[in-house]
Amino acid sequence: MDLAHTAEEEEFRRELRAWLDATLPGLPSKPSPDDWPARRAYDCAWQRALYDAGYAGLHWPADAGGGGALPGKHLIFLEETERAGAPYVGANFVGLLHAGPTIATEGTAAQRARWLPPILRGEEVWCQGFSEPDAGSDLASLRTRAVRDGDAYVVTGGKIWTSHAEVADWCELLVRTGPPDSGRRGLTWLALRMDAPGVTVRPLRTLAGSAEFAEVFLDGVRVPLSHRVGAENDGWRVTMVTLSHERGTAFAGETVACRRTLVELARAARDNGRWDDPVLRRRLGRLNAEFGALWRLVQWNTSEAEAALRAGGDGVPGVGASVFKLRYSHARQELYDAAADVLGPFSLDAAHEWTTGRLTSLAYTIAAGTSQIQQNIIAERVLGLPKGR
Amino acid sequence: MDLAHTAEEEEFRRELRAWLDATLPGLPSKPSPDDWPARRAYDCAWQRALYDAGYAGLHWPADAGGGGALPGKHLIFLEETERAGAPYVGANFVGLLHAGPTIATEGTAAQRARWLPPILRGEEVWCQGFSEPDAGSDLASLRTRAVRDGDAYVVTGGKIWTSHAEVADWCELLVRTGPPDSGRRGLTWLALRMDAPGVTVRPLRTLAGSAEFAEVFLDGVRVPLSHRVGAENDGWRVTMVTLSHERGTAFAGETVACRRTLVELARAARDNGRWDDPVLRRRLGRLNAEFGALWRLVQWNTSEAEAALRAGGDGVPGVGASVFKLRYSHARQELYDAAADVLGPFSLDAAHEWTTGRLTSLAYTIAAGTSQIQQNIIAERVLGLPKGR
Amino acid sequence: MDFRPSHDQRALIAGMRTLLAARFPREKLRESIDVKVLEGALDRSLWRELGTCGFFSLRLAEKDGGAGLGLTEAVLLFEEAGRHLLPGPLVATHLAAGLIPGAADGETVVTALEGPGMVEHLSVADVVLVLDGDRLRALEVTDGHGPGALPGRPVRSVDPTTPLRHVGKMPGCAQALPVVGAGGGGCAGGDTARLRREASLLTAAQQLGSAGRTLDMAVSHAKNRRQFGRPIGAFQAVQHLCAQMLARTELARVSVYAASLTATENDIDGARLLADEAAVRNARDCLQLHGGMGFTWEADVHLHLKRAWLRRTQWQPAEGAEEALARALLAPSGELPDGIANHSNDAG
Amino acid sequence: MDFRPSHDQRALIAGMRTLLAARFPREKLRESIDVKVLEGALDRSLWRELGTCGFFSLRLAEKDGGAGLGLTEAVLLFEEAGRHLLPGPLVATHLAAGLIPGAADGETVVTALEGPGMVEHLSVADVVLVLDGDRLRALEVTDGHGPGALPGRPVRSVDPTTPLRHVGKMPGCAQALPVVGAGGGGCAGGDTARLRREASLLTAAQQLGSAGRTLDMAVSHAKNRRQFGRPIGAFQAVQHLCAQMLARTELARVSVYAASLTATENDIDGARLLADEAAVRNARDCLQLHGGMGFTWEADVHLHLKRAWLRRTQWQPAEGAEEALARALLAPSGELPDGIANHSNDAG
Repeated sequence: MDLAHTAEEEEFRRELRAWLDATLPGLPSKPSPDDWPARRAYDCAWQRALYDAGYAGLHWPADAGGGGALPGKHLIFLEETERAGAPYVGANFVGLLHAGPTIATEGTAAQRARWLPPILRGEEVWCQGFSEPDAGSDLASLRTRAVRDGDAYVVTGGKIWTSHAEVADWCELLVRTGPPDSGRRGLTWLALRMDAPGVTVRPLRTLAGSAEFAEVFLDGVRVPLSHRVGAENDGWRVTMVTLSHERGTAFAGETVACRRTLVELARAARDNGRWDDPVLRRRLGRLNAEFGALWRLVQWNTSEAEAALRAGGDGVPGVGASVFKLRYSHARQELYDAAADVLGPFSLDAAHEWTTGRLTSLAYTIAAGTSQIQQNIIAERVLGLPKGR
Repeated sequence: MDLAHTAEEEEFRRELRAWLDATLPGLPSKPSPDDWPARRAYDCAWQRALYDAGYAGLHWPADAGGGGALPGKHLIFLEETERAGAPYVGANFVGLLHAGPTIATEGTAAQRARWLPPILRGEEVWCQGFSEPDAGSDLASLRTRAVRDGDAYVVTGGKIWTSHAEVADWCELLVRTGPPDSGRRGLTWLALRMDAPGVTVRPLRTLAGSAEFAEVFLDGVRVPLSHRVGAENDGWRVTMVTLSHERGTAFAGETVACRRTLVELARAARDNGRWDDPVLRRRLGRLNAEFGALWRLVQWNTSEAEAALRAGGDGVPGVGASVFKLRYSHARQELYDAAADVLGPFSLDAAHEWTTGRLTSLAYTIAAGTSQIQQNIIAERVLGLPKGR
Repeated sequence: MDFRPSHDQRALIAGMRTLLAARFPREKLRESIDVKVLEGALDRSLWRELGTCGFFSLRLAEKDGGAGLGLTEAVLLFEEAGRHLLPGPLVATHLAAGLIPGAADGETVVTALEGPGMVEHLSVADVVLVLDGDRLRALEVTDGHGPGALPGRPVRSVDPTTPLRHVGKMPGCAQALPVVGAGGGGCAGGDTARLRREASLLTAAQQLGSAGRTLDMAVSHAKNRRQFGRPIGAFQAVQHLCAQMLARTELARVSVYAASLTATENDIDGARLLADEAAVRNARDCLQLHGGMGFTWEADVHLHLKRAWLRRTQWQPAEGAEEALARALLAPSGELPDGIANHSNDAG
Repeated sequence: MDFRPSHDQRALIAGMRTLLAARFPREKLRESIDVKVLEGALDRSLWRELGTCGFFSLRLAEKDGGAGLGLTEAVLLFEEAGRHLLPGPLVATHLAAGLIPGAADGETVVTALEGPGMVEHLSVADVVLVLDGDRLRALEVTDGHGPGALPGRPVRSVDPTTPLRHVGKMPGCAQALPVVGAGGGGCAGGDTARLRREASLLTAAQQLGSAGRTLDMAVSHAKNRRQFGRPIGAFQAVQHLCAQMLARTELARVSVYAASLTATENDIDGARLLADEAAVRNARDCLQLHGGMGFTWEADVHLHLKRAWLRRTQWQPAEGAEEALARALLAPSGELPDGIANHSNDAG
């Protein structure tokens, strides 16, 4: 049992840190949250900088153009970029963490050659078209239909909760190719060009007042057969590869960020006198323990994934990912509730970043598998309890 | 909307209070908790005193020998006896609150004449034989079998969680007369003599170390047909009358007692310095709000039951009883957890009454319908959600 | 003892529901928030109509133009207001009826400053009731100018139905408006404690209404929304969530109603704690149960959550109530719940 | 970085399990509590066997008769002890190895007095390690007589596997036994802080083991117990209860293991909080899930709950840990989780 990194990893850390120190001061200032094209440009420029420095797709397999790094090294990357305050993955999230790894694992040589390099270079942005209004947690019931017509699928239906849809070039799309009642056995994974005729994007306003998501309407959109990844009706399996990645180290950086926010809460409380309330103080102390533990769980999950990879497995995050998601999403909400206590009446000021943070934290127990679903997964897949009814 | 009692009720309160003031000082001292025969004698003497003063079975119908009091008056009785520190109903609980009301409602004239007066006079003690080791929350699955043989049922099986079994004269027994898979449609309610051949009682030790309950083994016990209340295979309905009573005002006195304990906790905390901890103090303040609200819910439920009776209904506690049970059982556990915090290391002393209280409080979310079952009931019967699966 | 609302009280509730259904339907609510303004305008004609119906005056004596009703009736109306997310400085204007000319009939919009902090609807109010320790006075709102102006900084309110301004310090006593029944200089003393208690209770009543509404929304959604081939209300996790919401609502309800009858500080503090918790947690649970749709601007559930957050900060927040209820345990007569003592039923 | 237990560590765990299965099977546990004695006798032969296997000495250097292992290995063994509810003053005797002659090999049974309060197994212990501020000393237990006697009042312990005596005030320093490495007069200074930290961590390790055990018991019961025609584990309420138990256990596990590697105060405090909560709440949930059977003396679940309650009061209770962890947030280097700093892996 060992938390120390290898000498080679520490060397990697030192080089990365030096590069970040040299590079970050030269970055342009962050764009406004409402300016989506500017956000895309900013995120893609950062991705290009990573690419030029050899840090793009660190965790991708080397034969997909990535760094072939083991999870431990990737974790150092996440730690150091967060620690230095580097930009987030932003608009490149789906490409780098969902669609890209899926194509790398399941795509043909031609598909990999077409789609992967532009992701790594920050040239093409992907979005995700899985959820539908009537199929949120229950992907097996989705209804967007694809019918073969010559060398293409004709796709009709709609997707929801799609981030960055307005500025994306591609969408990883899950469609029904089997009969309506075919459940998870009738789904297919397609790459959709967002500028194809029949694609309409409508922004979706969240309770925080911002348009973080969009609805995507698909009206007879033609998708070439060559844009299918995996076999027809095998999309569920293909997708699960993607979803497992989503539940893996995706939140590692956020955990570090939460811990930083917690420190800021403590300082603000000290400055405004709320620190004198032991009820609040002890609550902050307990949150310190919780985020510390969540960080240890990230390290534990990383070790497990690395061991699985070394043993020739696929390094897909296992048990720990659901446990992490369950506790992290709750802890994040507790953190921002505590922030409201620190702020007192100023918690009612929506311009305060902690108030925005409190509002967006509400999505965490819902998005990417609700807490209820996570508990089902833990009970049935981890603990082996009989299938719930 | 009105919390004031009528002038007649207040007159009743004054008389009762005067009688309690005069009577309680003359009571013998309380027997040891382990001495069951002494406890029976003590409880029955108290019941006899109530009978002689005209307070026995206050809430029973007048034609069953009771006081025919509306729930509001009965609540005054519970308030005042608790306030004065009078003995609890103890060994007469099942007779007065379960079996008696069932017989009063469902029994024949002969059955009422035989069984009701001895209950009111504190001469015969009843216990309850419903639960079985494999049928706790799920009474419909119980397996103790009764087969007709001439003028009697022959009963074989076993019951568990039976309080006062060692000293009871009678047991209200729920048995299966239908086929094994007949569910709730194959049950029958019988009155069993505890000294009948084939009845064996074995004390069951609880986690508090005391023998509060017993197992009752039934090996070919003959129960006369005339001891059946209600029709054969109609026992589920007959029983529900009883169970509804159990969930009604049964906890009214305990709510007052909990509030008194809470005051004692605050005083103990003041005396030992723990009061200086605002975390503990505010927790006690919140418990004050919770028990205050529970008391209001008792009053609310009482008003609803009284209105239903006045309207010619049966006054069986409704919605509010499940809500009360759910929150009260939890609040009681919180109360004794707070007590442990007040006591500090002395919470480890099992001789302290609060430590015993903490242990026995653990049963509250289990007995008489677990919290899970209460929530099912609220969801399905009150809120009309589809049957859970 | 009959704790249930009387026939007249039920009629009062029904009247309020009819009024709100006609004059403040859901479209009005959505309209009021979807117009993106920093400080929303108040619907003065609805305000007057509330005045006409006695929403503000109902506790005044009949000779003073009121209905001579009590705190309980006020609580029942405020519960409905909370259920419908009715905007405006309802509590302050209600309390000002009889103190500030025009408040009772809805001609004058009155907000309140209970201490340094956020003031709701300041820019649209005509008068600010200022509670400063045990002194009560009133200031005319003069649009940032003139002697009575409060130096309120506009704030982007988290609750889109309640514009807020932050007032950093209490204004001086000099330029106060006359308050009916007040002493010299427009400063009245003494009954601010009662006003604060009543404000806290009326706030609790709105929280109760909101909690009941989000429960209804959750149950309705649970019956209709299907996932995994059945209504989600058939899942035990959803059932238990809804059951806990009901329990919170009912405990809050009996506490708020009882406090309206006794009007004691302890009962009001307890009612506030339970109603605050019911409103916030029910809105949270309702949102969770609605899944992604609950996270959208178009769903109403976030409006309930945000208003519940806001109300929780108004008039005696939880910390003070918990401390007061703890102290009450050490009072000599603390042994029995208030309801058992032979208290008067009069809300005085 | 490989956070998982190494091959050698897994072998150590397996060895401990084999020993406990052979020498402390369930019947032994039940036997030790079903004999109704105020202060139970300790199984000295098992104690010696623990000594022989290195349970107490494993962190001593090889030249001193130990195995030269670290805090992590100790934590893994204490986790197994907690899982099996192994009785006895395990933490104190482990810490006393190398300080008190005979402790390392299980000949001397050592308990500890960490301040006025409850002392476990006092009447069967040979020596009491006294931690008084930053002074460390030892007293011989002389059966109530003699100079070193502690005025301990026997208490009916809530945990039937752990006899307790209450010691109201700290004994004087005069009649102390020699402590190896201590200065004159048997009083050693300086390293009591480290001893307390280690004691807290080893307590956390036992809580972790207990939490894992009650989780296993709950899952096994949920699979086998049928109600309403199916295993109760098919009910979502039961599933979610078990899922939360697993989450608590795993968070506690990684915290305890990490704290054993870093041995920092912050990591240990955090691990304690999570492990205490996991042990107490898992036992509570396991009991609830067992229904009436969980409430009986015959079921083991109450033993886990009671021991978890007891352990929670020992060596830095929650209040202190929470305050310390809050203070740590204000430290200059507080911005990042400890695990991210380039800390040494050495438990020294």
